[in-house]
Amino acid sequence: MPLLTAQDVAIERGERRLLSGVDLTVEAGDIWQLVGANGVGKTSLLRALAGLAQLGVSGQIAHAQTRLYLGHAPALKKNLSALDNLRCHPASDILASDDMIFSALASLNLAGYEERPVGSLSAGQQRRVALTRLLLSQAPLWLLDEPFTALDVSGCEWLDTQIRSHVSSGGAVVYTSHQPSRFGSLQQDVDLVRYVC
Amino acid sequence: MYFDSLSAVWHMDGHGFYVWLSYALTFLPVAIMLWLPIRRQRQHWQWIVAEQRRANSRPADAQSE
Amino acid sequence: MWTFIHKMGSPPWFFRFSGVVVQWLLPITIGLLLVGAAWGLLVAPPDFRQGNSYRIIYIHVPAAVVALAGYYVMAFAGAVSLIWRIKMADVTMRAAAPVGAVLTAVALITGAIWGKPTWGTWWVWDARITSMLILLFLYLGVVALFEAYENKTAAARACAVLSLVGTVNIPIIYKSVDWWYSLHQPASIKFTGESAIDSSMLYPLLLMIAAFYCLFALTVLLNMRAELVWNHREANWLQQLVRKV
Amino acid sequence: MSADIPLLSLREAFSRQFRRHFKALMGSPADMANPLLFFFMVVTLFPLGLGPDPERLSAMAPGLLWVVALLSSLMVSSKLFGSDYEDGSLEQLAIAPYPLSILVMGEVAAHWLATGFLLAAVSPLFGIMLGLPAAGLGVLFYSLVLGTICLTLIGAIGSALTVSIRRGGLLMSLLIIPLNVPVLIFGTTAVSEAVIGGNPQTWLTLLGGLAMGSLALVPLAISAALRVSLDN
Repeated sequence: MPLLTAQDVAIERGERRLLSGVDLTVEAGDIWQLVGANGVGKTSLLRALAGLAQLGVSGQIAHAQTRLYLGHAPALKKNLSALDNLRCHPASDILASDDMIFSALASLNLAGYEERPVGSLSAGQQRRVALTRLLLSQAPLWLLDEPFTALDVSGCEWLDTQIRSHVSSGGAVVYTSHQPSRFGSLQQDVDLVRYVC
Repeated sequence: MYFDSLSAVWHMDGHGFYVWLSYALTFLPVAIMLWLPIRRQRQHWQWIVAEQRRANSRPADAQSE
Repeated sequence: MWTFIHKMGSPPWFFRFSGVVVQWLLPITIGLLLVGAAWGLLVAPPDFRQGNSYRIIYIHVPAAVVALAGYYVMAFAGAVSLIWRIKMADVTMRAAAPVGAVLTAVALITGAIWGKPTWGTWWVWDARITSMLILLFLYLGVVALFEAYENKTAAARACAVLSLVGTVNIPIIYKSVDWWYSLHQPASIKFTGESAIDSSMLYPLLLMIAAFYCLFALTVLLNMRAELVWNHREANWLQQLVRKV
Repeated sequence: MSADIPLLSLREAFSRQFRRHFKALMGSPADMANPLLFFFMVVTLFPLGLGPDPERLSAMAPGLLWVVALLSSLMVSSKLFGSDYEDGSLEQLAIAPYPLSILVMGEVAAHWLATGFLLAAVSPLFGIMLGLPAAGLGVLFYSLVLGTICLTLIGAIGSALTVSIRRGGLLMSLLIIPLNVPVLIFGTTAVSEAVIGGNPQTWLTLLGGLAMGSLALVPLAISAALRVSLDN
């Protein structure tokens, strides 16, 4: 059973039609990259696929019940610590013990920052706290919006490894990026130019 | 007809001002409320007509030149 | 029935259908309004207590009745839009809100003018007037919310949610304001109920209520048609229709 | 990985949301103190505006206290979902595998405890300042406990509807104030009845009924409104 299917999806914003006729089937083990110039509607399509945007979206979208979405905004409360933020994440789907959270944060070089308010961390560190969610979820389907921006080289490598291991253990990833393909033959591209109206 | 004369209608035993004022303040907005959408629709209609005329005349101009 | 509702959801069909309706409704409405107003102003006898000032009832009560009913029409359209996602319901809701607001304002203004000869003051915090004032705020809220949203599809859905919340709340508001007023009612300004109204006064009132219902339907239809022409200015069916005329 | 993953129980998801929001509120005491301070200052303004005559003040006290409580509740609930919208928490709420209406209630409950309930708890103090007779103080507290439940829930609808709009604050008061009229009437009447030795139970019961009804219906409206705001 595919983790995500989209049939003949069209997206309009206000009175303007952005995309139409998008077909996509995401199976376990797939990596899909949404490719296209700025403003073409990558984020809109990703939000529609995630089930976040509903207005102006027509066509059929079916997806796994649990899915992990990371957008531009980190979904972190500034005056809570990283630990509290991850303990009580709004979309958390597992009972993560504090040990799990500590080791997840440590793997992103955030050891020692667990108890500090997130607002006092740098932008790059906040971004990494948000990415820690990847280790603390059981969602088979990941939808990542520009996950590689604002990450240093080691962060990008970490994310690379996570995506590869997630896919090899039966998950699937859909992400947007305007960087060229990172996963070579592992990944498939959806070039949105084909669907622009 | 209840009233005897036009001036009685106008005066209404001292209540004429209130009665006529409230009828005026009702029918004025009602008339405006009816007229505005009619005008708006007519305006947009004329824009579409003008646009079609322009679209039709353009190829003809090109040929005559 | 279902096919009719389905057809109502299709803009070209609705545009043609409403065109025919408007053609008939416009003269009927104006006729009813003029006959009703003339009857109420000139023919009906004066009230034995209030004299001629009671003739304001022939616009005040119809405006108030239809304004309240209009809110329910708007909320019903909102519910249809939320459940079945029919765009025409959005257009109906958007068209009904300002009409309802104007009728509520008319009811308030005529009520205030009526108050001057009856109670000796322009404004009295009487239960009915207070409820009308709150209804006006509810209408203005819907209109303002619609204007505030940039994405007009989202605006229509937000207004649908708001008007449904308002619909649930309106009976509670009316009831609570009634109780509030009966607790604080000053004995000097008791309003004679229209339960004892004579039939010679009642018939023109019923006629005017019918006239205001027609007026509401007519203005909503006119607003919807204007909106449709604008929304579908690039659609094929409208282009062809314009070409034909 | 299989399609049916053991999720958290609904209660656990709710309480996580509650804890998250409650801790965030506790982390910014200024936000919690502001409505109380507002209440305090407006209560100070009344004697200055109306004159210090104790009889006159105590006659008006039930209405004054309730109106100020309504306004300060309006002030805080206008920002209920603001930070969630900006920092992306709202997206995460909407995508979570639980009903949005229940998750949101966790947040609203925390908000009520930290603002509405606190306001009710402090209100007898302000009642004494305005010369509210002792018989009214207890009822003022009870009526505000029940009343702030309604005010917070209705305020949450307003916040959810206007969260995606720039400068939504003023608009929010236009949307919310008319809906709060019954709460104000029931609350004020309950306190006045207690002061004159009448029967406040009826009005407290009505307030309780209103609170129960809101608890049942409002979550649906909030979640619908939040989804619309995410789409704007």
